[in-house]
Amino acid sequence: MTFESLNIAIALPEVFLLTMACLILVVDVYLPADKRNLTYVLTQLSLIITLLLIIRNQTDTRLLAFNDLFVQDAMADTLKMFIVIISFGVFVYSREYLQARNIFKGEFYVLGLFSIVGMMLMVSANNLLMLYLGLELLSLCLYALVAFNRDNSNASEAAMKYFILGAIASGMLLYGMSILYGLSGSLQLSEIAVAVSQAAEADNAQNIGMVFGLVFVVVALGFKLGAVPFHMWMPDVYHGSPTAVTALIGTAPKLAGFAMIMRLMVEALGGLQADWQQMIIILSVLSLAVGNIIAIAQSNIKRMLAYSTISHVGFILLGIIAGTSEGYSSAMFYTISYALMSLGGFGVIMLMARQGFEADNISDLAGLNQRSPWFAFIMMILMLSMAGIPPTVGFWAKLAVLTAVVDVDLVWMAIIAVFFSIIGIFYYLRIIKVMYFDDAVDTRPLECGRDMQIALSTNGLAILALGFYPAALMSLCISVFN
Amino acid sequence: MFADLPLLSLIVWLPIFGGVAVLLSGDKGDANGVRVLSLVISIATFVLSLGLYTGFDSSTSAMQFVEKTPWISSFGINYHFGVDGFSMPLIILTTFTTILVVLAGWEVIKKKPAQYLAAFLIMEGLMVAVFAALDAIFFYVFWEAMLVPMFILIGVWGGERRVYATIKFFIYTFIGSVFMLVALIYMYYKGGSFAILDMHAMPLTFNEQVLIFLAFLAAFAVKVPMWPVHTWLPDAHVEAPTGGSVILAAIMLKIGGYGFIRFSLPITPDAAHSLDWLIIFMSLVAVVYIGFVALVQKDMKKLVAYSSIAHMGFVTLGLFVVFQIWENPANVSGGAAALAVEGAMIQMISHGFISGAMFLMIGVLYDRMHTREINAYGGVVHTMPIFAAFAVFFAMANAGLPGTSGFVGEFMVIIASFQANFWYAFLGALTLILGAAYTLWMVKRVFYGEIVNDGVRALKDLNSRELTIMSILAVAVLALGLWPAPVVDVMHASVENFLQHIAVPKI
Amino acid sequence: MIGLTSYLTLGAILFAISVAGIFLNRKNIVVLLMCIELMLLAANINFVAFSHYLNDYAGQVFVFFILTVAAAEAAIGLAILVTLFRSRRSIDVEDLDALKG
Amino acid sequence: MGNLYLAIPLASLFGAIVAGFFGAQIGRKGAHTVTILGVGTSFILSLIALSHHVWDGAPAYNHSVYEWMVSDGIRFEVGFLIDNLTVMMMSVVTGVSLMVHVYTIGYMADDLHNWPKESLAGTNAYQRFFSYISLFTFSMLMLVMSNNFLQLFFGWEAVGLVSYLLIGFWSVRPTAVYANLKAFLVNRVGDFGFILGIAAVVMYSGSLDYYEVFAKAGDMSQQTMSIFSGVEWSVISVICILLFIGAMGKSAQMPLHVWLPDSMEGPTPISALIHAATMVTAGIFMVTRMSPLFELSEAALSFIIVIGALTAILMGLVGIVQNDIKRVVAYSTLSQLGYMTVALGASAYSAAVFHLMTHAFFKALLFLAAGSVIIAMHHEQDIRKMGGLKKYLPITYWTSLIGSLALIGFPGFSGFFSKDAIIEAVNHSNIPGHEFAYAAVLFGVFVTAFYSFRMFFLVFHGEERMDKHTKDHIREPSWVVKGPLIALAIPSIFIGGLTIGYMLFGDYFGGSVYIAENHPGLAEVGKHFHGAWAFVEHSFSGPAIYLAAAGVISSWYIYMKQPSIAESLKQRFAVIYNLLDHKYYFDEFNSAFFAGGSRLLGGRLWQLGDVKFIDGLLVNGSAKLVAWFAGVTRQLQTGMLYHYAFAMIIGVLMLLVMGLFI
Amino acid sequence: MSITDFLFFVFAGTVIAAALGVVLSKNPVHSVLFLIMTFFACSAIWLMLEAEFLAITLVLVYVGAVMVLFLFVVMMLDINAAKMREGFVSYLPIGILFAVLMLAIMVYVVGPVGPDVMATAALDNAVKHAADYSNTEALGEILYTDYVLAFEIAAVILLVAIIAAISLTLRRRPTTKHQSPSEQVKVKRNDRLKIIKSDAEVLK
Repeated sequence: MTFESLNIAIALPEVFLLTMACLILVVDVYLPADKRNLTYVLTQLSLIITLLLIIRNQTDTRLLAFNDLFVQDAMADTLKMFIVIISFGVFVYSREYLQARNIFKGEFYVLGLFSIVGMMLMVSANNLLMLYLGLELLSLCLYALVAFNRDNSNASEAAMKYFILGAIASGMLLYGMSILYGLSGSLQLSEIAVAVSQAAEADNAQNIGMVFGLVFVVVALGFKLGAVPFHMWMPDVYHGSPTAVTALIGTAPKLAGFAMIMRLMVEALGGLQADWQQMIIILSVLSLAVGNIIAIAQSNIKRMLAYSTISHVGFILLGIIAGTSEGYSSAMFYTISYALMSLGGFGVIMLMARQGFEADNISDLAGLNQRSPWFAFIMMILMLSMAGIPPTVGFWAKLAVLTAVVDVDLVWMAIIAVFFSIIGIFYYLRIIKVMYFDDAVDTRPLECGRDMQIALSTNGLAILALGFYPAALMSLCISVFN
Repeated sequence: MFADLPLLSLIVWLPIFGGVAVLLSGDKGDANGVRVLSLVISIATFVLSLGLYTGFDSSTSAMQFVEKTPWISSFGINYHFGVDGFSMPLIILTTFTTILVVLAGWEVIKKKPAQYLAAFLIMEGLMVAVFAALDAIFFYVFWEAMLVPMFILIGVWGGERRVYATIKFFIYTFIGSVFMLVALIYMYYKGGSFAILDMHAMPLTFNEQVLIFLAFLAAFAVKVPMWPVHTWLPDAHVEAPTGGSVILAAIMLKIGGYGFIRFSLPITPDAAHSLDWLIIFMSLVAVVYIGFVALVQKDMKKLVAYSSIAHMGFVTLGLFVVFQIWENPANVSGGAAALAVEGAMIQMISHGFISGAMFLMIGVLYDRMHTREINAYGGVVHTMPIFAAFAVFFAMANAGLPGTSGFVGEFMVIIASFQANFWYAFLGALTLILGAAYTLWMVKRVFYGEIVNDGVRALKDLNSRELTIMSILAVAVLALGLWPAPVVDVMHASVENFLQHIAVPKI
Repeated sequence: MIGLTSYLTLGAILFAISVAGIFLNRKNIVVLLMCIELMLLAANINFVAFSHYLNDYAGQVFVFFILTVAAAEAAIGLAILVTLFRSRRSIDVEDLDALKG
Repeated sequence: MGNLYLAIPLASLFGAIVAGFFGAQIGRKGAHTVTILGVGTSFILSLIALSHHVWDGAPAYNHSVYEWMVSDGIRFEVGFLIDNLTVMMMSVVTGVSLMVHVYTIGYMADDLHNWPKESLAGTNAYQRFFSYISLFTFSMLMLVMSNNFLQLFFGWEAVGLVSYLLIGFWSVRPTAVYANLKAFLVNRVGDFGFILGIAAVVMYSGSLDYYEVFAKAGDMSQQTMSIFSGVEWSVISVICILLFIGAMGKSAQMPLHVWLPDSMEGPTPISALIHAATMVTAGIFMVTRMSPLFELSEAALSFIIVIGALTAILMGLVGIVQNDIKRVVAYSTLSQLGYMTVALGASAYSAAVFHLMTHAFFKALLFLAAGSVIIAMHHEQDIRKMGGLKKYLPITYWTSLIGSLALIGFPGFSGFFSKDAIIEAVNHSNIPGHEFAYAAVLFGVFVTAFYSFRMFFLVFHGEERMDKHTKDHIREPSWVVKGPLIALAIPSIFIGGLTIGYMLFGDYFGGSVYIAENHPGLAEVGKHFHGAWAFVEHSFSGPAIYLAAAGVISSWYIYMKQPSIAESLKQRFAVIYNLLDHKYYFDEFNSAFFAGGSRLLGGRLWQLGDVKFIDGLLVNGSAKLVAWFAGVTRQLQTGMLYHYAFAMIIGVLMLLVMGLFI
Repeated sequence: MSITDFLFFVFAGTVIAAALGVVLSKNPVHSVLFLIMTFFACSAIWLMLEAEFLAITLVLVYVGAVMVLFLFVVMMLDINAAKMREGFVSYLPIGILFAVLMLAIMVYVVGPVGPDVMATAALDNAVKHAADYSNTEALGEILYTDYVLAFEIAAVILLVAIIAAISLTLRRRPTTKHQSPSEQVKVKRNDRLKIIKSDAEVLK
């Protein structure tokens, strides 16, 4: 083999970002505390350049690199783009939040960048090993970030829970992977796919083994996305983490999780569709039910968003269940729009937060319309979008996945989904209610930097704009799977 | 002059963008400027919508002023507007009512007037779009979207229990509509198109039809609202600000009735046929049961809200009685099915005027006395004679006095439903008694008698703005009552076509 | 006769023990971390066994990386444990209940 | 002639609009001038129309004015059908209305006293009153001139509206606003039947136009319909009975009569115009107009005659115990309407209309006279506080006497002809129930005479029972009051004798009224008719005239000669007295059962149905259930790591079992 | 039973017994030691599978580094061992039930009794290597070529672990005193010294 055969150029964005992360790590060490802004700027700059690189690198075909460990295709490009964009948003929103808490440190950015690299690797993985490593890179960064505010005991608790459960999940994933490896004799996804479909055709004992492996893989994926009953970490972690980290956990990694599903379940284990369909139906229904119902009882907005995420995961899984390219594209559309929505949601929470005040109770949003009509409006758009009310992108996302499941004759699934979304509407409305109808306790106007204002406004308006013209994003998602 | 303009788009987007402009101009500056701007926008929209009437070809049932551009091509969803004899009058009703609502909130709304007015303007555009949309998802988008401004309106500018009321309103409506969404998706799956007219033509088995019909029923029955899913309405009305109540009663309820015409009946004629007893039963219960309930209300708005439910019962009765009219062997010439449908339409338009007027009236009193309790009033006629004259007039219209618009629709529907079954007409006609009883009893208690307290003694009669609003509405009520032909004529062709369509079984 | 299935059974038993250990352990987080190590070991046994019987090195490579990651994981896990202990003065599993509901 | 006909109602409407909308600007004088001009124009034009049709013998005019709407091939129009019946009604309506307009100038002159000082509504009340009565004239004209059911119904309800407004005119009086609501609602009960009747007409004839409907009457009489399953009813009977229910409301037939006595809360001119002369006769007119339908239904006619007879006799009896001067007249009106209805039932439509006409004059006269008394007595209406007014109010006295004589059917007076014709017609009728009706109307003659003269004697004769202050101020009202009295007294005497030959037994209604051959009632009477004078002579051979005389004499004896008898009778027949005093407990029953029952039912439906069941149990209940469930399920999230892990393991097991064994 | 079979059973038995010891022992220090024992036994089994490099790595890295870290932490945190097993027994039955159920299913699938999932006969591609066969070399060859990306990522993961561990545990105690030479060098005279003019005063 030669160096050229590695095709490093294909992985240029990842390589660049990794380099920058290391560079920033070094730069940060030598920066005095009052110059830390440079770290932030450098981070954002790297992300922008990475985004440009991704766009420049875009391809319609399937390109392999690093001896087939790494794959670049349309799905990878799209997901990476949004991962970078959303992470960019997270960093913008979190700057003032971190500064107010004295945790505006380089580690946050470095670990953040590494986690982004991890996500990008997951998206581009073409091999069980790469999937695992990408996942671990992501997870380890996130574990550390959750505990990152060391003086906060809730954060430590959340980190511990996240870590233990995450480790169990990756243990399961490994066990499943080992079985799959054993039965197919390869770690390459494409070769596994061949073995799986042979086994499925033969319908012999090996097929049972494949399903056995599949179960563990599904568990890990369910954990990563937060599907019931593997969701237990989410509320606690969302709640306990610093909001900046919650935003990081709650947004872009869902895209990576989606990619993982696509790589593992569809590309590698597509032959077992009939089996995983059943399993995911269960997970999806449970997620819809548990997420929506328990969210009602929450008074902490981050917890509520966690449960809401769980219910959204139920919707995303609906698209996967369909098992058609429409289904996958709708699930991808849903995931991307969900990530954008929850990004904005966490943005507003961070906007409200001040020094020594987390603003993570729903009641803390009271009277937001009096304090800042514009951001109240943005938050309303976000909540409506999560509730799936047009003209926001959330509606189209729901429409897309529902169409996908109805298309495969699972009308009852669609009915269950809408039934639980009815229950779900209540807690989104409660946020709007609190913002618009209740009187503010703290009537000081909200202050935040220009960057945050612009980013948050753009975020909210994007939700609205995509609601008016979802075709822009939707056709992108569809083209990925054609 | 209007021929080559995308008229419907203009009517939809002018108020929406206007509303956004009003919203952005904010509450910091001059409130009067915001009001004038809103008024100008609403009048301009109304003038534009008149272009629909003048340019309307009433000889055809085809969609007119059609605008169609692909919107979301992956789902075959189009930006697809068009009107026929059903939707055109309702659109004009919408634009008309919005002017009044803008006027009605003029100096009354002191809390964030820009947001208030913007909500109405945006809602206007959305409601027009609902009536004009010819693509099911396009329809659904606006159908749901219009809940939001109303939700905010009730919640922010509403009364004491506004939060309960507005959440109830929202969730009620939402519950209904999501099932409709599933039905629409299912039909898309079957037929591959979201165009409403394609759905009309789509073959469906009986079982499919029944399920789809029930899903639509969930959406539209809540909206109309039909008994027993009506309880959101009194709460929403009571708590809503005057303008909100007006829009709610005058337009939003009509969207439910319109939905039956546009979706339920043509798409699932056989299910509608076999389940018409259910709708008729619910309608008649609405008329009778709600009539009695309205009688004992202590809150004026609640009373009018219940009366709205009863009146809307005629709409659904008229729409669903057609099958039995056809089937009744006694009708030698086939019976007056078109009369029933046109009656339902007229009833909707008329109810728009009358209920709007009733709520505005209550608003006039509320603005002065800050109570809607009937008991708090008495002898208002002595201090507000002009207002009382309007009140009695609108009350009479609400009670269905001939010569007012309230009579026309009820009359048509009663006559038509007699052809289906004597008892339908019998129970329906009970509204003559009940409607008069609850409305006039309220009038008696509020307006007549001696002046009961100093609050009433200090009342000032209508100011010129209120007088203008009332006069406009009175003229409208009277005009429609004395000469409904112009309105009925525009819908003939559409009604004929509609009836021919639903008469043909799909199975 | 010892064959592939024997190794896999060993892996399975180890896996089951680690799982049982995780949810039976009500007290000490350190033991939880150790159980996780056991679980990874179970997977490793599988990989190595498969690698041997498939005569394919990929499995062993995978194990190599798993060991690496597990080491990193252990480091981070213990670091979190230390911060937790500092803020709570306890590493009892039952004390990890501030976040719930 | 079309424009002329159109001008007749519009002239009145014009007056109403001007006085109503610009009352404040044009002032009192302007208001009454413009409305009197308007109604006067209507009256004159009506007379022209009358002469055109009656003397020139013009054919019936049947044209539409404009098309209200067309739906489903059914034409809804506004149009006029002008024939002899119509022109007579138009003339009577406009004529009486004109009188009332003029009279009102005097009656309402000091109306401001009736309003609280601060009432703004009182300031223009005078103008408004004129506007209302002109509007009433318009509505009534629209009703009688209609050539179709739609417009009929329009007029029908419009007169109801004006009646509502006028009964409640003194809106400060609780009794008045109670009465007007009651009047409207009871009328609505009638309209309820009426609209169903119209619906039935449309269903079986496909038209609303009178002539077209009449043309199909034969077909309809052949058809049956089933209202209760298994029972087939003749369509025509159903239609006629339903329409008659409308008439019962408007013409105050039992049991829908309850509103009329209460309507006396309105100003007296109204009582004269609306609740005596014109509006209440709308039902009679309507049935007459529909004679081609009613004639085909024996059942309906029988129903009508029984209802009419009951009303005639029972309401007359109540009149005996009333003490309010206007109520006495009101019950008399009820009783007379009963007579007319009986005539309708006996197929003596022309007799009914004839009585309608004569009654319009003499009852308007009586009301206006009563009004005159009331003005003189400073709005005292209790006859027990009157007496001996003869010397103070001579004109009123004499005109009242004329009215009363006409009412009781004193030979030669107009009422005599019409009432005798009815009695005779009933006698000759062959409708089931006519025997009862005949007995009722005969006895009714006695009762009528009795109560009429009871009132007459108590008011004008005997001792003066009013208080000193009132007595000092009694004087006859101005000429605007006296003028109409005299103007109405003249036709009250003469119109009957003058027109009986032509109207009743001539061919006056030939084109308007259809009488089936098997309903010979009036025709039988006609056979013995040889002119008015002969009719008077002939009456002496019948019982009616003696009964009337007996009535007058006994009332004179009881109330003038031996007032104690009245008291002792009251004691002895306490049960009957109470029954009559409470008007057979109709009001009590209605307010307890219908009004109270509705409120009770409404309250129950609301509280139990809406609030408790739908809202409480279903809506809030499910919300609470979800919230409760949410609260319970959130307990699953215990915060304990081992539970979380356990949940994962359960998930793994579940998926394993599912994937491997299912 | 061949000697290898016997050895397998010995080591496998040790693995299982030690693993149970990890889970069941009351003292965390004992647990750590049992874990070390597990690793040792496992390493032996891997040797039987000819994965020499991994076997030695397991001992060196795991036992040598990771387990020591574990021990270190356990000691440092000074956990009260007496309290450790409270409540353990009451959950035991259900815990064991699920564990056994899971084990049964797993063994049914992968073990020798159930369906022949692994198609054992066909799968046995194991080759006996010659004595000069170097497992390390073979692994190394593909590790730095085929899996170079993974290798790099593993490096990054270790870097992350370092960063995380440092940032989470490194404490600058406010009580500890540091010298900052740069500060000392940068110091200006005016920062330290203030010359005050004062009137002359005569001491009495």
